[in-house]
Order: sequence, then C-alpha cells, then structure tokens
Amino acid sequence: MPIEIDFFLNNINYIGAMVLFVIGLYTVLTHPNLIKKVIGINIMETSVFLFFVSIGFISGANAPIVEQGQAAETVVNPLPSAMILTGIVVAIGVTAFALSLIVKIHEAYGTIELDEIMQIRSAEKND
Amino acid sequence: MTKIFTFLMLGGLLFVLLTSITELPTFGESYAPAHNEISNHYIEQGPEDTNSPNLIGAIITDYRAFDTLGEATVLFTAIAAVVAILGVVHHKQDKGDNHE
Amino acid sequence: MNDLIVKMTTKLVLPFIQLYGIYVIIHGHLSPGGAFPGGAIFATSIVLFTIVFGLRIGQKRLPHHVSSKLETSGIFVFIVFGLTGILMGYQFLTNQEAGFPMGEWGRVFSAGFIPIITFALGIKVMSAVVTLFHTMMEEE
Amino acid sequence: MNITQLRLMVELALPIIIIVIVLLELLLIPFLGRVSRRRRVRRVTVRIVIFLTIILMVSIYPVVINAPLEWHIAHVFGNGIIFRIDLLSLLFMIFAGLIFLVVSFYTAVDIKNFGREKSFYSFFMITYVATLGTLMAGDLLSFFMFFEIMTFASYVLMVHQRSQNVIEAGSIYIYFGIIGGLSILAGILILSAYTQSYEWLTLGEKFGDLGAVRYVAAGLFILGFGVKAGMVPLHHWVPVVYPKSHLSVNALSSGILMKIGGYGILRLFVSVIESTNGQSEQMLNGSLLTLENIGGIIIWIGIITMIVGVIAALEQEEMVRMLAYHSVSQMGYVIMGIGVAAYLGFDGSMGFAGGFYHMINHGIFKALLFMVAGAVYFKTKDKNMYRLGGLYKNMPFTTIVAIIAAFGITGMPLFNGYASKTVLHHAIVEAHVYGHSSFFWAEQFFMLASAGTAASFIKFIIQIFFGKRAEAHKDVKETYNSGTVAMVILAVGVVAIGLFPNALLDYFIIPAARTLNYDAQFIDNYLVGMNVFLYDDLSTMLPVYSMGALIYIVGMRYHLFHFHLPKQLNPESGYYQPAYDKFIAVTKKVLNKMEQVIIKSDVFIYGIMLLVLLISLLNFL
Amino acid sequence: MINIHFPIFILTLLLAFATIIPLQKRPFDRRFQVIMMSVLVVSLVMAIGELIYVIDHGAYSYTFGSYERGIGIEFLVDEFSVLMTAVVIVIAFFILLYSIRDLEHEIDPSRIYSYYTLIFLLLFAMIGMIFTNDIFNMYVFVEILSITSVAIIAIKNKKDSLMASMKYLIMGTIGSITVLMGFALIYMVTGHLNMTLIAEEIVLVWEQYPLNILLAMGFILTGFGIKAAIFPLHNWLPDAHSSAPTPSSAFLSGLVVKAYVFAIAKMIYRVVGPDISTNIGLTDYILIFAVLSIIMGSVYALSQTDIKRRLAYSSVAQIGYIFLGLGLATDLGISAALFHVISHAFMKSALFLSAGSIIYLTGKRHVKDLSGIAYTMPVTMTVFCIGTLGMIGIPATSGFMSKWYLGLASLDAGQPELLIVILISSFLNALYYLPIVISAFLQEKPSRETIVVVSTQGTTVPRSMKISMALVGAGVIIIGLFPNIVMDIINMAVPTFIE
Amino acid sequence: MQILNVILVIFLIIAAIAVERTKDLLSAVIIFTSYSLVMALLWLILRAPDVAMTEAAIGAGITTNLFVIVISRTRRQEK
Repeated sequence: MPIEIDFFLNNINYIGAMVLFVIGLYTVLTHPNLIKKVIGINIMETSVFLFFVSIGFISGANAPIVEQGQAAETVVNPLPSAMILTGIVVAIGVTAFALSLIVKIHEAYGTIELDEIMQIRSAEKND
Repeated sequence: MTKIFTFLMLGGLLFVLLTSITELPTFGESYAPAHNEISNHYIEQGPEDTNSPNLIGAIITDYRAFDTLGEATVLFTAIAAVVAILGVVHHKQDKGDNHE
Repeated sequence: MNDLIVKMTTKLVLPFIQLYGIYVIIHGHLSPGGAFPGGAIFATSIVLFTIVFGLRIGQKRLPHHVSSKLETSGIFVFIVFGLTGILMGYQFLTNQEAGFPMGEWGRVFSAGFIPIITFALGIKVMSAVVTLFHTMMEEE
Repeated sequence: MNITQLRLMVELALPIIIIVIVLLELLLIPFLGRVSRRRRVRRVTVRIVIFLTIILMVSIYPVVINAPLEWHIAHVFGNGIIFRIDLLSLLFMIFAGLIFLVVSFYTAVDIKNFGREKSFYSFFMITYVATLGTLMAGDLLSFFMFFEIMTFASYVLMVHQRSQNVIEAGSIYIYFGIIGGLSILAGILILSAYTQSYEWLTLGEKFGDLGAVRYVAAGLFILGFGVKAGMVPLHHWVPVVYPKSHLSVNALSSGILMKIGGYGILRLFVSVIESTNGQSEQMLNGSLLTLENIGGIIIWIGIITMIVGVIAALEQEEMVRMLAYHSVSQMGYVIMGIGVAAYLGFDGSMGFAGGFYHMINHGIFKALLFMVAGAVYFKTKDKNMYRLGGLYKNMPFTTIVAIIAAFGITGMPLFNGYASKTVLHHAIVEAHVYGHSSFFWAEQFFMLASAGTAASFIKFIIQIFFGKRAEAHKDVKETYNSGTVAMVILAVGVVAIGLFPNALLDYFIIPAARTLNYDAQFIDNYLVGMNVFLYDDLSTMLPVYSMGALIYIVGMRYHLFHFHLPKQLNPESGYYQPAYDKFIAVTKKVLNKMEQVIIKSDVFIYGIMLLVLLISLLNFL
Repeated sequence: MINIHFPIFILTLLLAFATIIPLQKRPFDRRFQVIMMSVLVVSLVMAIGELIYVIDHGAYSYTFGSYERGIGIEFLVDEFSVLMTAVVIVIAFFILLYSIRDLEHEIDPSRIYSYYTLIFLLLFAMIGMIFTNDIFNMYVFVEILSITSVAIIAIKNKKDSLMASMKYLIMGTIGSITVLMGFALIYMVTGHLNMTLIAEEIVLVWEQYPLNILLAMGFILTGFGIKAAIFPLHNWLPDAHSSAPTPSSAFLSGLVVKAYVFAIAKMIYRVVGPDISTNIGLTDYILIFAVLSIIMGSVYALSQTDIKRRLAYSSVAQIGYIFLGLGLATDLGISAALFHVISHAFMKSALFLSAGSIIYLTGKRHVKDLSGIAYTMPVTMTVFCIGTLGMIGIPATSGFMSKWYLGLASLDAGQPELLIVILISSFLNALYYLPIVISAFLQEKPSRETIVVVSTQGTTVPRSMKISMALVGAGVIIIGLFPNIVMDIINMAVPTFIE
Repeated sequence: MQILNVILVIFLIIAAIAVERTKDLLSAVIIFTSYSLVMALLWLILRAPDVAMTEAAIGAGITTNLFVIVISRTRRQEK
C-alpha cells in the first residue's frame, strides 16, 4: 500500500498516540528506577487519552458548549472528552498511590532502583 | 542482547500498531462510526435533558454520573490507600486537635 | 521558606486563585471546567500556602479530620441525590424526570442536581488533593 | 411395629439406614474411650454396628433374589444418586460385613497394643461404609465417590504406624490410588459424556454404539480398578505397603479392599451384559465384540498376574511380603475368571461364577493367612520365614489353622479354594473350547501357577511350623483371645465352603448369573447341580501338588528361593521416594532459574505477549 | 419492585460504609465490628432477595438516570452476577470475621480502619464490575479494584509486601491502560460503550474494520490477562498473594481474580460475541493459555516450599481451569467455568484462611515445618484438608464437581486432550498438596509438643477464626454435594453469554 | 490548524523521549510537566476544553507537585 505524506498528516494524532504508547512502555521496561517507571506509565496513560480524544474530534466542529437545538455535526463528540476527564482523575489516583509506595520502598530498602532492590532481596534470601 | 530484544519487541509492536492505523477510520471525519446516534443524542437532546450548555459537564454529572461516582471513589480510594501506607497523619492530627 | 516577598505574594494571590477555583466549579455546567479542574485549582492555593508557610500551618488551614469529612460528604451528596431518583420512582441518579428543578437555561442554578453534585465533587477533589499533599509531605 | 413393617422400612431406605448407622457410630467413637474401660466399649460398639448392618443386609435377601432394589436420592451431585442392590452386590456386601466383623475381632489384638484406637476405628468405620457404598452404588458418580473415600480412609489405616518409612511406603499406595482414581474418573467422564447417563445400567445399554471410545473407557476403567486389584503392571504398591502396615489392615485390604477392584471390572462387564434386553442386533454384536476383545486381554492379564505373583512370592523370605504377592497372584485368578465372564459373552457364566466365587474364597483364606502370620509375628517378633521353625509344639492351634488356610489357598479338595479353582478351571477350559485355541496355553499356565502356589505354601508351613526351632522361640506360648475367635470363624468358613461348595453357588451365584442375563441354558447345563468332586476335577489337583512338592524340594536343594531381582527392577527397593525427591529437585532448580528471569522481566513478557497476541490475531486476516 | 434496585442499594451501602469508616474516632472495638458485620449481613440479605427476584423474573437491565440503554450507564443484572455477588458477600463475611482477630498481628493497629475502608471499597468495585454492562464503567471499577487490591497488600508494610505490591501496581496499571486502549479501539468503530449495543454493532462493522477489532481484543485480552494472571503474565501473583496479610490473600485469590476472569468472559462473549470470538481464534488462544497456566502453575507450585506461595501458584493453575471452560465456547464449558469460579472461591479461601491461621499461631511458613501440626490445631488442618481434597478433586467437594463439569464440557466440545490436562494437573495437585496434609496429620515428630507458639493471643486460634474457616470449609462440601444450588442458577445465566 | 497539530505531536514525542533519556529525575519531571501542558494545548485544539483544563490543573499541576515531593523525599539522580 503506498503511504503518502498526507496519510501521516491526517492521522498524526493516532500515530502520535501509538508512538507515545510504545515510548511509555519502553520507559517502563528499561528503567530500573521506580519513579521513571511511574512517569512511563503516565506517558502511556496520556497516549491512550490522546487517542480517545482524537476519536471524538470532527474537523471544523466546535467545542461541546452548545446552544439549544444545535445541529449535531457542528459540535465534536462530547463522550470521549467526558471519559477522559474521568480517566485523568483515575490516573492521578494511581500515580499518587504509586508514589506513596515508592516513598515507603525508599524507607525500607534505601533505594528506588529495582535492580539494587533485587540484589538486596536475593542477598537476604541467601542469608 | 536484552537491549536488542527490547528494541525488536517494541519495534514490532510499533509496527503492528502503525499498520493498524491504515485501517482506522480517518481522523477528524464527521461520518466516523464513533459519531453515531449516541453522540447525536447528547448534542441534540442534551440541552433538553439536562438544561446544561456544557455537554461534557452534563455527561459526567448526569448521563454518566455513575462513572463520576466511581471516579470520586477512585480519588477516595487513592487517599485511603496513601493514608494506609504512609499514614501517620490521622492519629497525630487528631491528637493535635485534642490539645487545642 | 522564610522569604517575606514570597509570603506576601502568596497571601495576595491566594484569594484570587481560590475565587477562580470556585468560579470554575460552580460554572461547571455552563462553561469548560467543572468539579475536577476547579477542585484542583482550589487545592493548588492551599498547596501553595502549605509550601510557603510550612506543613504545620498548612495543615491547620485544612486539618485532616475536616478534609476526611469533606470527602465523605462529597460521596454522600452523590449517593443521596442518586437515591432521590429511586425515591421518586425512577432509577438511581435520575435528574430531570425525578423532579429536580431544571431552572433557566444558562443560569448557575439550573440543570437539576448537576451544579450541586459538581460543587460537592469540587470540594471533595479539593480536599482529596490537599490530603494527598499533606500525607505525602509528612515526614515520619 | 411388627416385623413386616420393619422389613418394609428397611427395603425403603436400606442404604440410608446403613450410612446413618455408621455415621452415628463415627460420632460416638471419639466420646468412648477416654478411659481404658470404655475403650473396650468402643470395640464392642464397632462390632455391634457391623453386625447390625449385616443383619439388615441379610434381611433383604428374599426381596433381592426376585428383583434388584433401587433407591433414588435426588439433588446430590446435581442429577441425584442411585443406590442399586442386586444379588452380586448383596453377596459382596454381606461378605464385606463379615470380613470387617472378623477383622474387628482381630484388631483387638493388633491395634490395642499400638494405641491411637480412636483414629483407627473411625477410619475403620469410614472404610466400611465406603466399601458398602461402593458396592451399593447404582450410578458412576456415587460409585466413584465411595471408591475414593475408601482409598483415602484405607490409606490412613495402612499408615497407622506412622513412622517415617511407613508414610513413605503409604505414599505409594495413595498416589497409586489417586492415579487409579483419576483414570476411573476419566473413564466415567468419557462414558457419561458419550452416553449422557450416569447409571451402570443405562450405560450398558448404550455401550454398543460408542465406537472406539468404548475401548478407551474400558481401558481406563481396567487401569483404575487394576491398581486397586493389584493387577500386574500396577501391583507395585502391594508388596511395598503390606509389610509396613498392621496385619489386621493387611487382612482387611486383601480380604475385601482389593476385591473392590475386581468387583469394579466385573460390574462394568456384567452391566453391559445385563442391559442387553431389547437391543438391536447390531448394537448387541458391537457390545459382544467389545467384550470379547477386552475379555481376551483381561484373561491374559490375569494369567500374567498369577504367574508373576507366584514367582515373586516364591522368592520372598518375609511371610507378609510373600502373602502380599500371593494376594496379587490370587487376584490374577479372579481377573482371569472375570476375563472369561466377558470373553464368552452370554456364555460366560462359568467365568463369572468362578471369579465371583474365588474372590469370596480368597478373601476368607487370605485374611486367615494374614492373621496366622500375625499370630506368629506377635509371639516371635520375627517375620522372616527362614529364621522361624518348629513352632507347631508351641502353637498347635495356629498350626492347624495355618494348615487349613494353606489347604484352602492351594486348592485341596474339601477346602474352599478347591471349589472356586475348579470352577475357574472349568471356565478357562470353556474359554478354550468355545473361544480361541490359544487359551489352551492359558490353562497350562493356570496349572503352573497353582503348582507354584502349592510349593510356596508347602514352604510356608514347613518353614514356620516344622523343622528346627530357633533357640529364641523356645518359650513362645500360644495365647487365646479375640483374635483366636476371628481365626476360628474364618477357618470354619474355609472348611464349610469346602464341604458344601454348592451352597453359595445355588443361593447366590446362580441366581445372580440368571438375573444378570447370562444364557439360561448354559447355566442349567453346566452350573446348576455342579459337582466339583468328580474324578476329572480331583485328578487335576494331583499333578498340581506333586509339581508343587517338586518345586519346593528343588528350590530348597538348590537355593533357588534366594534368587532376587536386581535392585533396579525390584519394586520394593523403594525408588519412588528418591525419584520423587529428584524430580522435585530438578524442577526446583530449573524453575527457580526461570522464575528469576520471569520476575525480573515482567513488563518485557507483557510486551512480548501483546506483540505475539496481536500478530497472531492479525494473522487471521 | 424495589428488588430491582437492590444491586444499587448493595453498592451504595458498601460505598457509604467505606466512606464513613475513616471518620471513626473510637478505637477498633466490638461495636464497630458488629456494625461492620451487620452491613455485610444486610447486603447479603439484599443479594439473596435480588437472587430470588432474578430467578423468578429473569435477567433485566438497570439503566442509571432512567436514560435508555446506551445513553446512560447500564447494569445487566443476570442470574450469575447476582449469584456471584452473593458468593462474594458470603466469602467476604467469613474473611472479615476471620480478619478481626488475625489482623491484630498482621498489620499496624493504627491502620486497621484504613484496611477496612479499603476492603469495603474493594467489595464495592468488585460488585460493580460484576454487574456493569458498560465498558468504561468497567474500567473505572477495574481501577478502583486494582488500587484497593494493591493497597491491602502494601498495608502490611513489610519489605516483601511493599515490593510485591509495587510490582503488582506497575503490572496492574499497565494492564488497565492496555484494557483502556482496547476499549478506545472498540469505541472507535462502534461508537458505543454499552456492551449489548457494541455486540449488535460489532457484527455490522466487523467486515469493515476487522483489524481494529482484532487489535482491540488483543489489547483487552492481554490487559485483563495480567490481572487475571494467565500463565506468562502471572509473575506478580505469587509474590503479591504470598506476602499479603492472610485476609487479603484470601480476598485476592478467592475473589478479586475471579472478577477479572468474569470481565474477560463478558468481553469475549457479551461484547465481541461467541461467533466472532471463535471465528478469529480468540477462544483457541484462551485454551492455549489455559493449558499453559494449568500445567505450569501446578509445576511451579510443586517446587515451592513456602506454603502461601504454593497456594498462590496453585491459584494460577486453577484460573487456568476457568479459562479452559471459557475457551471451549460451549454452553457446558461456560457453565463449568462459572461453576469453578464459585467453587474455587470457596476452596482457595478455605486454604488461605487455614494456612493463615497456621502462620498466626506458629509463625511457620515452610511446608517441612508443618509435620504433626494437626495435633495442635485440628480444626485448621481439617479445613485445610477439605480444601486440599477439593483441589485434588475428591468427590463430595466442590472441586470434584468443577472438574466433572469441565471434563464433560471438554469431551462435549470434542477436545479430549484437555481432559488429560485436567487429570495430569489433578495428579500434580495431589503431589504438592497431599504431603502437607499427610505430614500434618500423620507424621509425628519428637517435638510434637514443642511446636513454638509465637502468637501473643494464646495457645489456640481464636474462635472467630475457627468458625469462619469451618464455615468456608462447610461451603466447599455443601457445594460439592449439592452443586445444583449453584449450577441451576448458572445454567439460567449461560444464555446471556451464548445465544 | 493541522500543521500546529503535527508540530505539537512531534513535540510530544520529543518530550517523551527526552523524559526517557534524562538521568536527572527532577528534570525529567519538569519535562514531563511541559509534556502535559502541550498535551493540554493539543486537547484544546481538538476541541476538548474541559479535558485540557483538567489536564493542565491535575496532570501538569498536581502530578508534578507529587513527583517533586517524592523526589525530594527519595533521591534525585537516576543511577
């Protein structure tokens, strides 16, 4: 299938969302630092949100603040936005909880690097 | 070695995801399947149903208010969890208040 | 942080932030915004206060027992208004059909229980965010 | 309430009554026996309860002889369960009751000195009710439930000594039992999935048109029951567990529990034969062909079992182990009879009678032999036959009982083994005459195994009770206690059945064969009024005994009985535990390595999984 | 008619109670315990009332805000959901009864209120997830559930449990993001969030956007797969379940994982529909993962020496059974899977609770240390023994009936090789469970009298713990003997999965 | 408008990669904040002002604050 530059430009939000998803996953995957992992998770989350919001977009339409009896095509789909609003709050909840866990782990192990923690644990196991 | 595998894996994933975009409904089209009778209902009936100009507000607090209750619960849960894990605040604070 | 300028500026700015937060909350059904951004903005003011004046004084602004009550009441408002729908013979969280006054288009007091719930949620979000901060900043 | 009403009530709910009685006794057991006086009460109540159930079972004989009794109990296991008592199961139940009763007398000697009676008698009663339940069960599910309960409860009895090596040996029993149970479960599942029914009877109806699945199902059943019956490739647990467990448990296991395996196979075959009424020609032929094929295999398995068992028994020094191998060997006879019962189809009544009859006879004399071995062991504290000898002066009663039992097992005329072995011999000859010519050789092996049994028991009697007496055993004295009662009962049974071999045949086995739809003409011709004391039959025993004596003399002269298998091939060398440990160690080593990798790379695995799943799903396009 | 609101009443009651708990000023006393248990009793009564109503009137849809289906959020109250709710509440009741005494020595006393807040939120989320017929609503509940289930592990505040919960949180969050991505893709082509409407729509758009739906299902299956601990994604589970406080382990293993499994069942059968699922081979993949889970979970369990880890790995295997039933895509398969959901909930709770009270009294976790322990704690070990027999599949326990149904289903679906898998795994179950029971009941050590009692509470397990364990164990037997109590209701609900 | 959209998305990707590459956690968080703000801007362009506000207030504001607090309580440099 010949892919033209227009295709990229037209679907840039979807492509961006996918790329961000993979970058987030890469961040979670390769960094032993727990804070970095949490940031990676946040990047993944925002990428999904971006994807969601892009679904609802209609070019040339207005924001979903309407007058009575407005035609449907002139306003973007409000449902994805409403869902993402919920999603963002959910994300902050998870992030806050993960961060508090990180604080606790730092207190317990003295480090927030996963590989160091693994070493400490295996050393403890062998004792 | 692990790095190569990681890149291969993520590259493959990215490739699959990007390939799939070729088949997605094009971005920004008004006839995409997501813009169906449901969203039309929100836009056209929304003002009458809820009397609220901000449709997003109408959706989160009326049409899908139960989601928002869940969302509020998520926040509550997060706080309960954080307090449960870090939580020295509760008792110290109570004591402090009693002294005053 | 014992910088006088910062303290003064904070005291000066604080009411405006709070006013804006409340505005965003109570105009949630009219204009962009709503409970969550509004609550967060309001919370930012207290967070700023705490950062500037220290945790101890900040906590006195919104003590834990107050904030936990606010959170509980936020969810309770939700539940109570939801159950009203059942009481009126409809389903949970029914707005217009359950007889909530719809009011006039574009006014703050319109749209049935939407502004009330938004307000309750805004307060809840505010107290939630502040509690998160205070808990996180608390050193053992 | 008069007697008729009572009978009616019993008829109405016999299985429930039995189960409830035993459960009540189970509740009672822990409360009795805080002090030593009450311990005796406990034993007595156990005996009373067993006796009561026997009376109940006997009381329904007049009903059952006309038609089998059925009880439906709704809702249990979803579709409800069925109890069904026909003559086959009734005889087995009464027999089980008797064996349990006799053994409960003997346990007084055996367990009393060992302690932990509460646990022993509880599980004794559970085993009892489970055995009865297995026999009463009219559908596969309840059959399997009682069968598994029996396995587990008898396991606890087997490891009652509870030292480390006993538990290791017992693990082999329980794991063999679980494998057997699982294969029975698989068989049941296959049968009920393909026939949509759970009952033994409707199962037989639909057995004919199952296709190749019926062989799989039957194979799984035979595998599962074979474990319990000690069929040859699956008999390893017998010689490993028996020497480590109490002798009364051995008597119980050999007397009735192993028979349940045989009963299961028999029940499978007879329910196919029983339910052939009104079947189409084609289905009937299908069923019969299957039975013939499977039966042929079973006959040979039986032959192999008896030969292997007897050869292994000849080489044992320990009496318990020897008796254990003889149990295997004698189960071979039974399995052979069952094989004939299936192989000849409607004409297999002789095999049915033989297998059935021999199970009962073997139960009696093998229990007796174990008790004899116990009586010797309790006095001398020695199980090695070569170190014993000359005990007839010290223990005259035990000697007589032992000789009676040995006559029983070797098939001396006028003792019970002779009767059933003669029937079995007729059966194998019939298989030869009416079936395939290869069973001529089967008959020869049959004779050979009998000769081996004779040699083995000549050795048993002479080594223990005659010959030179060891110095250590000079002061051994016979004591008479409740164990003696048990032995007397069994010995009387051996002699009585031997003197009147037709009684059991006439009152139980022939009616059973008739109700089970075996060919009536055939039964009339061969079984009814069968006289086992004819010259032809009597004369077969002469070469058996002479050959047995010859084997014994040659064996003793050239020390052939001390020949042992290499350790690797010997099932008793206990390589199960090391193999298990090794297996665990290897898995642990491999998996721990893998586990570390997996735990470290959890997100990585997620990515791979997502990628693989997406690619493979997209492949669909 | 009020009955149709009972799911809402249960949810609001649990939520309201959860929000009230942090306001408690008094110490954790009997009054609070009584209130807590009575909240559960009231919910149970409502659940049973709802069950009766649903059995009489059939499944119905409950739309929030009186809007029609699709506009607002909808609950699909079918027979199995209500039954599952009742089971969740019953088991939660027993676990909470158990936890009252057990928690004292597992977590810091100042956190007990937080613990119960989290537990009630967990119940709220789980029941919401069971009922909901709206994918985004399900996502919200999934998030609440994942936060609470992590928090009830981390609350123990030991090094191990913190690390385990961190791992669980990362994996779980990635899982829910993935699920959300899948939902986004589904929403993109169907424009609906309501499962019923999606199912109707997806048949129409299937030809046009197949790639999209496949991608979505891949995302959803992987995402929920993490949370339901399918084999290669199970790695968070053993750590999490073994390092958690005992009541949490019982909750997580007995109930929480089941909620996700049920979510997968909904996604496969109610959203995508059985036809498309089998057509694109989704069910085949599920079967593969199920078989892998069953075998590998059992093998892993075999090599564990820590009793709780052994139980945790066994959960992986048992979840494989459920997926096995789901993957068969037949009536019998689904009903068997749903039956196993409930039967395993009882068995695993019984096992975890009894293992927990061993640890409570003796502090011993290594399986080799448990010889002769039944002499000290007969009730506990009897319950453990019942659970074990259930896992092996001895008749008269619920485990047997689930194996029976699964075996029948796999034969019915023409896949007898799965029967072999089930049997092998049963034998492996026997291999790793029976030694514990045998050594506990039969082996006597010279040190039988000297089993060290570390509990400060005394030399016996508290009565409330014993009672709750015994009742859960009795549940195993009752369901095993009378499976129709559960199976009849499940059979009513199966048509909502497969038309 | 499309060009702006493309630029913002490219900026997002660059910011995400920068977050991934930065060893200093505090800088990473700050870059993440800018990422969030750009995301909010993007959502504004996509006609979702509520989401944009929420993201700006919660995603950029609160999250950053939380991260900063946690970094101050643990350590700043990634190893």
